[in-house]
Amino acid sequence: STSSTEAESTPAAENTEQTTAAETPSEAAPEVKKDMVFIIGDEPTSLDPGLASDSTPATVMSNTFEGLTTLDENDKPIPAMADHWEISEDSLVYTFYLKDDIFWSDGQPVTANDFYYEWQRVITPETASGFGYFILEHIANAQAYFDGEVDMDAVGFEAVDDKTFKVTLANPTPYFLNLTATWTLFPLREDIVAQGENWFKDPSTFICNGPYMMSDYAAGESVTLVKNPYYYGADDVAIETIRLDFLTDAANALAAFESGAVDGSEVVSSADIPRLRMEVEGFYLMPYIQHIWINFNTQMAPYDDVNVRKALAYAIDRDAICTQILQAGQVPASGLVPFGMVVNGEDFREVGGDYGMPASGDVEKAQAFLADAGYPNGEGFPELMIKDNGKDYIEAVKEMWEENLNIKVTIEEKEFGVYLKEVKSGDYTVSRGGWTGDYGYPTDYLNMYTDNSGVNFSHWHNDAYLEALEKAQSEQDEAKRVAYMHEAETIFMDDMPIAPLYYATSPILVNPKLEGWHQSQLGYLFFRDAAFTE
Amino acid sequence: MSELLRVENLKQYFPVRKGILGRVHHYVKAVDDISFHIDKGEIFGLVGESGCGKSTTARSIIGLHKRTAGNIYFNGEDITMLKGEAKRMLCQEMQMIFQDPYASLNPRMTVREIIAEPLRAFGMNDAEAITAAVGELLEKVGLNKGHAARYAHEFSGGQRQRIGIARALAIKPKFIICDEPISALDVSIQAQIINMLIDLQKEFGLTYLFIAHDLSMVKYISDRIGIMYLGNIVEMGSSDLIFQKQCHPYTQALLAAIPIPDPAASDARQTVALQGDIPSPIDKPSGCSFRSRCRYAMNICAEKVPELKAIEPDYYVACHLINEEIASL
Amino acid sequence: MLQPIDDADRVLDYIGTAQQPYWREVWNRLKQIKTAVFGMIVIILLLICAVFIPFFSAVDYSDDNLDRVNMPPILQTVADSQGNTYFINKDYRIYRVQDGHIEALLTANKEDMMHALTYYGEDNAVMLDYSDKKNIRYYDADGNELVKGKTFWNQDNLFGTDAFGRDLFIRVVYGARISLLVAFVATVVNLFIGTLYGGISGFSGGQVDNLMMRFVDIISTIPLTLYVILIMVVVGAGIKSIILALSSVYWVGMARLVRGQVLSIKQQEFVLAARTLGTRNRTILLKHLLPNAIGPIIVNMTMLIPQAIFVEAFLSYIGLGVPRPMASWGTLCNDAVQTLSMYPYQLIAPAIAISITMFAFNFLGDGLRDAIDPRLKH
Amino acid sequence: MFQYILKRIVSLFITLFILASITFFMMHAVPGGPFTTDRKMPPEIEQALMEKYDLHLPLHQQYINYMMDLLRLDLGPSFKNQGEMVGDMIVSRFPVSARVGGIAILLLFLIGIPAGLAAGFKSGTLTDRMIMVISTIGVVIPSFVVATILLYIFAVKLQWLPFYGIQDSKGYILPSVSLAGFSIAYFARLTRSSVLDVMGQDYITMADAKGLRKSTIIFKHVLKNAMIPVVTVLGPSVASLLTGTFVIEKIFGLPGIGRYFVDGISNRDYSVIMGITLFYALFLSVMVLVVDILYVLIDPRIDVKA
Amino acid sequence: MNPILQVNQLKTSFFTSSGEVEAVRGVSFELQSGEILGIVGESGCGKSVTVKSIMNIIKPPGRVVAGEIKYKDEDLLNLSKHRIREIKGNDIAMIFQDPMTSLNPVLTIGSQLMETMKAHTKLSKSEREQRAIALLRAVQINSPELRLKQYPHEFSGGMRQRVVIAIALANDPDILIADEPTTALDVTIQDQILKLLKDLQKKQSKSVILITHDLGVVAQMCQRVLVMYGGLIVESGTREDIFYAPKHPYTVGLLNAMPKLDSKARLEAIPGSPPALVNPPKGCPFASRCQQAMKICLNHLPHFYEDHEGHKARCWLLDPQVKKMKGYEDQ
Ligand SMILES: Nc1ncnc2c1ncn2[C@@H]1O[C@H](COP(=O)(O)OP(=O)(O)OP(=O)(O)O)[C@@H](O)[C@H]1O
Ligand SMILES: Nc1ncnc2c1ncn2[C@@H]1O[C@H](COP(=O)(O)OP(=O)(O)OP(=O)(O)O)[C@@H](O)[C@H]1O
Ligand SMILES: [Mg+2]
Ligand SMILES: [Mg+2]
Repeated sequence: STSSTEAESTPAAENTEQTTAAETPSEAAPEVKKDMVFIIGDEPTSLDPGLASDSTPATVMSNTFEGLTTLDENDKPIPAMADHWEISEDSLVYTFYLKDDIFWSDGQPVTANDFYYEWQRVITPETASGFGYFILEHIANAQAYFDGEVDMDAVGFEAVDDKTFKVTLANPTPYFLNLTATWTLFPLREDIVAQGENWFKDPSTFICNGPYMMSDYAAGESVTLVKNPYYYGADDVAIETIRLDFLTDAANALAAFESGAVDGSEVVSSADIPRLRMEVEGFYLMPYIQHIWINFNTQMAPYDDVNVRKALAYAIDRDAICTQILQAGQVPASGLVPFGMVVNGEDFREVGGDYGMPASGDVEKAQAFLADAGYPNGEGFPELMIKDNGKDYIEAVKEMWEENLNIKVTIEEKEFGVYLKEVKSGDYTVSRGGWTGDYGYPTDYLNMYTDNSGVNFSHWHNDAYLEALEKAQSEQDEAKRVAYMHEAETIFMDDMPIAPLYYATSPILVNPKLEGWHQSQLGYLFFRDAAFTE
Repeated sequence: MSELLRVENLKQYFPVRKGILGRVHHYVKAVDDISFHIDKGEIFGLVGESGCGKSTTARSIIGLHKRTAGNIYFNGEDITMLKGEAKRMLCQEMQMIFQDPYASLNPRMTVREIIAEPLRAFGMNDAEAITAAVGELLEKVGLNKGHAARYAHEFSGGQRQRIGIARALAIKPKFIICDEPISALDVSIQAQIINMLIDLQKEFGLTYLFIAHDLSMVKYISDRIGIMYLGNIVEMGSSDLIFQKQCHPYTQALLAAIPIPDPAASDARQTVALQGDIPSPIDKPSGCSFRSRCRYAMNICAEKVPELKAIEPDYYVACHLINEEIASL
Repeated sequence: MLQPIDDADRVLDYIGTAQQPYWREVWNRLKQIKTAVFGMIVIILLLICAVFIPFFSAVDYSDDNLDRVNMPPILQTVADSQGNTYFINKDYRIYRVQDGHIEALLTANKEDMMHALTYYGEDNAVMLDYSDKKNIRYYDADGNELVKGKTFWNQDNLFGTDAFGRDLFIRVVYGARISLLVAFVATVVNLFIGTLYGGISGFSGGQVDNLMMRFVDIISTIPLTLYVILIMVVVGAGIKSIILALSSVYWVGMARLVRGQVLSIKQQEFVLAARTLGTRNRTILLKHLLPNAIGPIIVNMTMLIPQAIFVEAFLSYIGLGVPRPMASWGTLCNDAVQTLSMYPYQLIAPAIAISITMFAFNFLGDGLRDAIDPRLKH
Repeated sequence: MFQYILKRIVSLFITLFILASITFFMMHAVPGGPFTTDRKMPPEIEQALMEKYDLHLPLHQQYINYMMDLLRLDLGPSFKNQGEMVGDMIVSRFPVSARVGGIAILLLFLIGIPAGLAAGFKSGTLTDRMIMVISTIGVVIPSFVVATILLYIFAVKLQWLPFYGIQDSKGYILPSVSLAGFSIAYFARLTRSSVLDVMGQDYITMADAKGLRKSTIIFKHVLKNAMIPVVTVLGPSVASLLTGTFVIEKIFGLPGIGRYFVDGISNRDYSVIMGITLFYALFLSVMVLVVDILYVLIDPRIDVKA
Repeated sequence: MNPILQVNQLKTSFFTSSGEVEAVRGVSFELQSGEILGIVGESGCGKSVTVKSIMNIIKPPGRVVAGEIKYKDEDLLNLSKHRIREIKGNDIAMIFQDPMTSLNPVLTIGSQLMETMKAHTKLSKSEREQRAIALLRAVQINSPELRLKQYPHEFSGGMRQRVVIAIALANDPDILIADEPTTALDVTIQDQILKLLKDLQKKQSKSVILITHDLGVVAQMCQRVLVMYGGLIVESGTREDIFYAPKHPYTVGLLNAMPKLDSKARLEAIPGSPPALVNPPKGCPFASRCQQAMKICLNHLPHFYEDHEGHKARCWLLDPQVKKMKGYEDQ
C-alpha cells in the first residue's frame, strides 16, 4: 500500500515505525493503525436485532448487521443488502432486489427469506419485540396479524424469491427507506436464533451480515469486532479490529481518551464540553434528533388552561439555558420538531419557524398570559410542582418562573422508574419531558400526540391536530404532506401542551486521525468506511 | 432454729471441649452430689482444698451456674425454679462477696456507684441518702468517705475486697455468701471485718455461708463447718466437734497444716504433706475420692463411695474407716 | 509534745473529691480534655453558622445568576495593555474583573469560523484565537496579546459559584443545616437504637439473640433503594422521611458491634456480680455492659457521621431529600463530582465542611471515650 | 457447637425465606415495572412482554412460582438483559467483584489493622496522631474521589496502570485501592480503640513483667483480645466488599455484581433484584455465622448459645 | 553479706484527678541473697506498689518519683528497655497478687506458661511443654496435661493463683517476688507451696520477697520481716524480733488481732482506719489510731530508730529522749 512505500522512503520514519511495531505484537508491515478501541457506554442489553429495544446496542448493531438499506454520512438511505428497489406509484409497495454477493459471516448467502423470517418474528406477539412498532405501524396488516385478526399471508411483506423482497405499506411512508436501515428491520436466520436466547453473546453463534463480526465477547467489559470477510464491501473496510468497551464513567473515558489509551468515546461528560470544544482535537458535537421540553398535564387544572401553559412557556429564557448552563451547543427549541429533518428538500424546522416565541422568552407576554388565565401577577396561582429526574436545567427554570411570574415552584425529584411510571400514568402536573427520534421524519414527533401513541404524556387531545395528521398520513404528495404537518405543528404550538426547551446535540470523542466514520442523527455510529490517516 | 437454706444433691458439672466443633468428652465434676443445710442465724463454714468446688457451690446457690442436678431451697422455697423478677427479688435476701475482688468490680464505676448499685436496685434513689449510706458502709469496712469518688483500679487488693464486702452488706440481706472475704486483708482489718460480721449477725440475725482457708478464722466464726474434698462434703458438723474429732483423714491433714504464727513453734512443727497423686475432678478416682492420698486407704475405698453418715447428732463423716470401726464394734 | 493526744485529734479529716453523679463526673473530665473542648467549640460554631449566617446574608441558596456560573474562588486574571483585567474561566467564558470583583461577562459578538476567532465584549475588547487548540491565545482590541495579571480572591463569591451561578458559600452554610441534622440523627439513632438493640440482643443471648440478629440481617440486606422509594411513596419527600429512613435502617452495624462487645463483656465477673446484687437487667446493660464497650461504640459513631451525610445525598438523589435547589453537603459533593475535572473547587468547599465536622466529632468522641474510661486518665 | 451451627444454618434459611418474601412484595409495590419505558411501547407489546415473563399472573401466583423456582436454585432470567440467566450472571460476575473486594480486604489486613495496632500501642505519639489524621481524612473522602485522584496519578501521569477494565490483571489495583480506602481508615481507628482498651488490663502488665518482647505482647496478648469488635465489623464488611460496589465498578468499567444490582433496581429487573439480594444475604449470613464462631475461638468465655 | 537487691528511698505516687496519691513514701531495704524477706502491713499501705516499682511495671498515672533500686550492680530504674526486659521474668520474677485479672482470659494456661520460657530460654517446644507440666505438678495442679489446654476462667481461684506461681518459677529467677501468693490456697496446698519456696531458697539459695497477711506464714518462712504502714516501713527486724519483741504499736496491734485457735473472745481489731495517702499526715501515719500517741506524733514523722542490730522501728517511743522522759528503761 501507499503508506508502506512512504515509510520505506524515509529512514527516520522507519525507526519510529520499528518502535511502534515492537510495542504492538502484530507482525503487519509498518503501516497505519488498523485496530482501535472505542468506548460505547452501557453494555448492550441485547444484540438480537429483533429484540433490542433501547439505544445500548446501536454501535455494535450498525457495524455488524445491515438491513436492506443503510445510511450515508448525510443520513441518506443508500443500498445495503438491497442492490436497488422499486417503489410503486402510490408509494405503498416497495420491491427490493437483493445484491448477489451478500453473505452471512458463516458464508451462507443472505436471502429474502432471512428478511421475511425476521420481520415475521418481530411482529409475532410471543416474540414481544420492544421496537416491534416500527413494523407494526407501517406495514400493511402487520398490526392485524399481531392482534390475531389475519394470518401471515395477509401481512404486507413477502419473499418473492431468494433475492426479491416485496413490502406493502399501510400508508405512504416517505421515510420507509430510513426505517429499513434500523435494526428492527434487519434480516436474521432461524438457525441463528435457534442457538439459544443468548446467541449474540458468543462469537461462535453470533452470525451477522455487516462489515464486522464478533471475535470476542467479554460480558460486562467489551465486545471485539473483526472485519467480516464475507461482507460484500470487505475490501473497502480498513479497520481490522475494533474493541468496543462498556465504560459509562465519563471522567475516566475522557482521561483515557486524552492520554491516547482509547481512540474514541461516545461517553462524554457534559460539564467538560465547553473546554473540549476549545482544546481537544477530536471532539465533535454531532447533530442529534432530540428535543427536551417540559410536559404539562393538560388534564389537570390549572394546566388545562392554554394561557397558563403559554405563560409558563414564555417565561423561560431558553437561550440562557442553552448558552449559560448547558454550554454544549444546544439550540433553543422553537417548535415540536427539531432541526435536522429534511423533508421535500427543506429543513422542517427552518420552514416552521419559531411561532413568535423569542429564544430568550418574553416576560411581559408571559405575565399577560398569566393574567388572562386569572392569575394577575401570579396571585392565586397554586404551587407548581415539577416532577423531575436529573438535574441539569430545571433549577434554572424554577428560578425563572418564580422570578418572572411570581409563583411558587417546587421541584419534586423522583427516582427514574417512579418518575416514568407517574408521568406515564398522568400522575403529575408539570414534568421534565422530551423525545429522541426513532427515524428522521417529523411524524416521529407529531405522532406522539395522538390518543394512543403511548407517549402522549400531556394527555392532550385536539381534533384539528389529529385531522391534519390524518391528512398528512394518507397524502401521497410530499409538498402537501409537509404542509399538513406544518399545520399540525402550528395547532400544537398554539395550544402548547409542552413548553419547548432545547434541541440537543450528541458529543463524541474520536481520534482525530480517524477519518471516514460517521454518526447518524439518530446516534448510529458507522465504522465501515473509517480509516486512520498517515 | 428454723432452716434457711437447704441444698439437696447438688451437682455441678462443666463440660470440657476440644476444638470448636468438638464434642464434650469429659466433665469437670466440680460439685458432685452434695447436700447440706444452714439454719437461720447460723454461720456455716465451708473449707476444703483449693479447687474442690467451694466457689462453685456458692455460685450455684446464688444462681450463677445452670446447675446440673439437685435442688436448693431458701426459706422453704425451691429457688432453682425462680426466674426474672422473682429471682431478682431473692437478691434482696441473699448476697454474695466474691472471691476475686479485682474482676468483680466494674472498672468504669466509681466506688460510690459500685456500692450504691444494690441500693438503687431495690429502690433507693435519693442521691443524698445514697451518699450517706455509702459513706457509712465504707467506714464500716475500714475505708473512708473520700474513697467513694475513686475507681476500683486505684485500690489495693485488700481495699477492693472491702469494697466488695461493703457492696454485699449494703441492702442488709438475710443471707450472705462470703467467698473468701478476708483472705486479702491484713489481720487487723480481718479482725475488724469479722467483728463486724458477727455484730451484724447478732443484731439482725444474719446467716452466712463462710468460705475461707484460714481455719483459725473459720473455727472462730463458724457454728458449723463443712469440709469439702473434690466436689464432695467429707465431714460436716459443729465447728467444735470437727476440730475436736477430726474423723476424716483429710480433715486431719488440713488441721495439721495450719501455719502457726509463732516462729519457734512453727520451726518445731513437723508437718507431713499429703502423699500421692492429686486427683482431678475431670477424672475422679473410683470409690472414695481421697483414697489416692489417704494413709489409711483400704480395698473398699476403691470400690465404694463412702456415704456421708451421721455418727453423732449433727456430725457427719464420709469415710469407710468410720464404718469399719462402727462395723467392728 | 509527749502528752497523749485528745480523741478530737484522732478524727482525721479525709478530704476526698466532691462526689458527683456519674455523668456530671464524666462531663467534668471531658471539660479538661483540650481536644474534646476544641471539637465541641467547632461543632457549636458550625451550628451557629448554619443557623444565623442565612439571616445576615443578602443572597439565598437558590439565587442563581446565569452570568456567573462556575466561578472559582480564586481568579487568575489576564490584563491588556490598557490595564483592563479579565478572567477567563475554564469554560472559556471571559469576565471583566476589577480588584477581585466580577464586573461583567463579555458576550461573544462575532465569530470568525474560518480563522477560528471569536470576538468578545463591546468594541471587540477581547479576541480569542483557538486556531491552535493546544495553544489558545487572547488579544485585546489592538491586537496585543493579553498577559498574565494578578490573582485575586473572588470577592463576590468567596467559595465560588456552582453551575447555576449560585454562591457556594451560602449553599454550604444552608447545607450544614441538613447535613448536621443528618449527622445528629445518625448519631442519635446509633446511640439509642443501635446500641440498645445490640446490647439487648447480646445480653439476652440464646434464642432471643438469634431472632434479633436475624432481624438485623434482614434489615441490612433489604435493598435500600427499594425501601426508600417505598417510604417516599408512602410518606413523601422531606426531612421527616430522611429521618425515618435513616432511623429505620441505619443502626444495624452498630447493633452488631455492640452485641459482639456485650457477648464478651457479659461473662466477666463484675457483670455476674451485678446480677447477684439484684441489679435490674436494664441497669446491667446501661451501667455495666455499654460503658465497657464505649471505645468501639464511639469509633463507630464518629465514623458513621460522614457515611450518613453521603447516604443523605443518595436519598436525595432518589427523591427522598429536601427538594432542590436546597442542598446538603452530600448533594453538593455529588453535584461537584459531575464537574470535578472542570471545577474541582466545587468539591472542596463541601468536602472541607464535612472534614471539619468529622474532625470535630472525632476529637469530641475520643475525648468522651477517655472521659468515660477512668483508666485512660491523662 | 456442631448442633449450634446446624441450628444456625436452619435459621439462615428461614431468614433467607423471610427476606425473599419481603423483598418480593416490596419490589412489586414499588412504582414502575421492568417494561415501563418512555418509548412508544404499544400496550399489546407490553402485555406480550409481561406474558413472556409471567408477570401477568396474580402476584401471589408469581410469588409461589418464584419460590418454587428458588427451591430448585433457579433464579430466573433477567428481564432487561436478554437471554441472561440471573444465576449464571452471578456466577460469572461475582469473581470480578470478589477479586476487587478480596484485594481490598487484603489491604485492610496489611495496612488498616497494623496501622491501628501501631497507633494504639504508641498512643499519644506522633505516629498515633499521624495515623489518626490520615484515617480521619480517609473516612471523609468518598471512594470516587480517591479513584479520581489515583487515576490521575497512576494512569494519566505515570501510565503504570490501565484506566479501566480488567483486560490486564493490573486493572484490579486501582479499583481495589479506591475501594479499600474507607475500610482501611475505619479499621485503623477501630483497632486502635480496642487496643487502647486492652492495654489497660492487668494481664498486659503481667505480660510485661514476664519480660516478653513487645511484639509478642502486641501480637499474642493484645491482638486477640482486641479482635472482637474488629471481627464483628469485618464479617459484614467482607460480605459487602466481596459482593461489589456500584461506584467503583462503574468508574472502572468492571463487570461486577454491584453494578448489575444497581442497574437491576433502576430497571426494575425483578429477578436480578431478587437474585442478588438473596446472594448477598446468603453471603452475609454466612459471614455473620463465621463471626459468631470466631467469637468463641477468640474468647473462650463467650458462649453464643446462652 | 552481700545484698542482691537494694532499695533506697523509693517514692512512688499516683497522680490522680483528686491529687497525688503517695503510695510509697520513701522505702529503703536490702534483700540478701538467699534470704526470704517478709513484708506485712495494713492492706493498702503500699506493699504491692513497692514491689511493682521494683519490677518497673507501674503504669500511668503512677510513677516512681524518686529513689534507687539496685539489682546486683545495676540500677533498675535507669536501664535500657532491652536490659530490663532481659531481667524481668528471668532474673527477677513476680507472683501477682491478683490471679484472675493477671491471666489473659483468651489464652490457654499452657501458652501463658510457656511463653515466658520462650522469651528467656532456648528450650524447644516439647521441652517447654515438659517443663510446664512439671511446674503445674509442682504447684499441685491435677491432670496438668489437660489443664494446660484450659483457659483461666475454667480454673478455681486457688488454681489460678498456683498457675501464676508456676509462671513466676518458670525460669528459675534469682529473686522471686511473691505478692500474697497463697491467699487463695487451702492450708495443705499452701503448705506445699511454701515448702517449694523454702526449697528454692535453701537448695538454690534464691532470694524471695514474700508479701503476706498470714502471720503464720511469716513465722514459718521468713528470716527478716518488714512491717509497712501508710507508705512507710514502720518496723524491720528478724522474725523473732517482730514476733517476740515488736517495737511499733502497729506491729503490736497486728499480732494481737489474730484469732486464737481455741478462743471465741472478740477479736482485737485496731480501731479506726488508715490514713488516705492523698495528703498523708505530716506526722506518724499511725498516730490517729495509736493508743500511745503523743502530740509530737501528729506533726513530726518519727525517725527510724535502731532498737538493736537489725531491728528498727519508726516510732517516737524509741527516741532515747522520749524514753527518758517517759521513764522507760532500755531492755
Ligand atoms: N492506680 C492507682 N491509682 C491511685 N491510687 C492507687 C493506684 N494503685 C494503688 N493506689 C493506692 O496506693 C496505695 C497502696 O496500694 P498497694 O496496692 O501497694 O497496697 P498493698 O499494700 O498491696 O495492699 P493489699 O494488701 O491490700 O494488697 C493504696 O492506698 C491504693 O489506694
Ligand atoms: N466455668 C468453668 N468451666 C470449667 N471448669 C470449671 C469452671 N469453673 C470451675 N471449674 C472447675 O471446677 C472445679 C472447682 O472450682 P471452684 O472454683 O469451685 O473451686 P474452689 O473450691 O472455689 O477453689 P478455690 O479455693 O481455689 O477458689 C475446679 O477444678 C475448676 O477447674
Ligand atoms: Mg473459690
Ligand atoms: Mg497488694
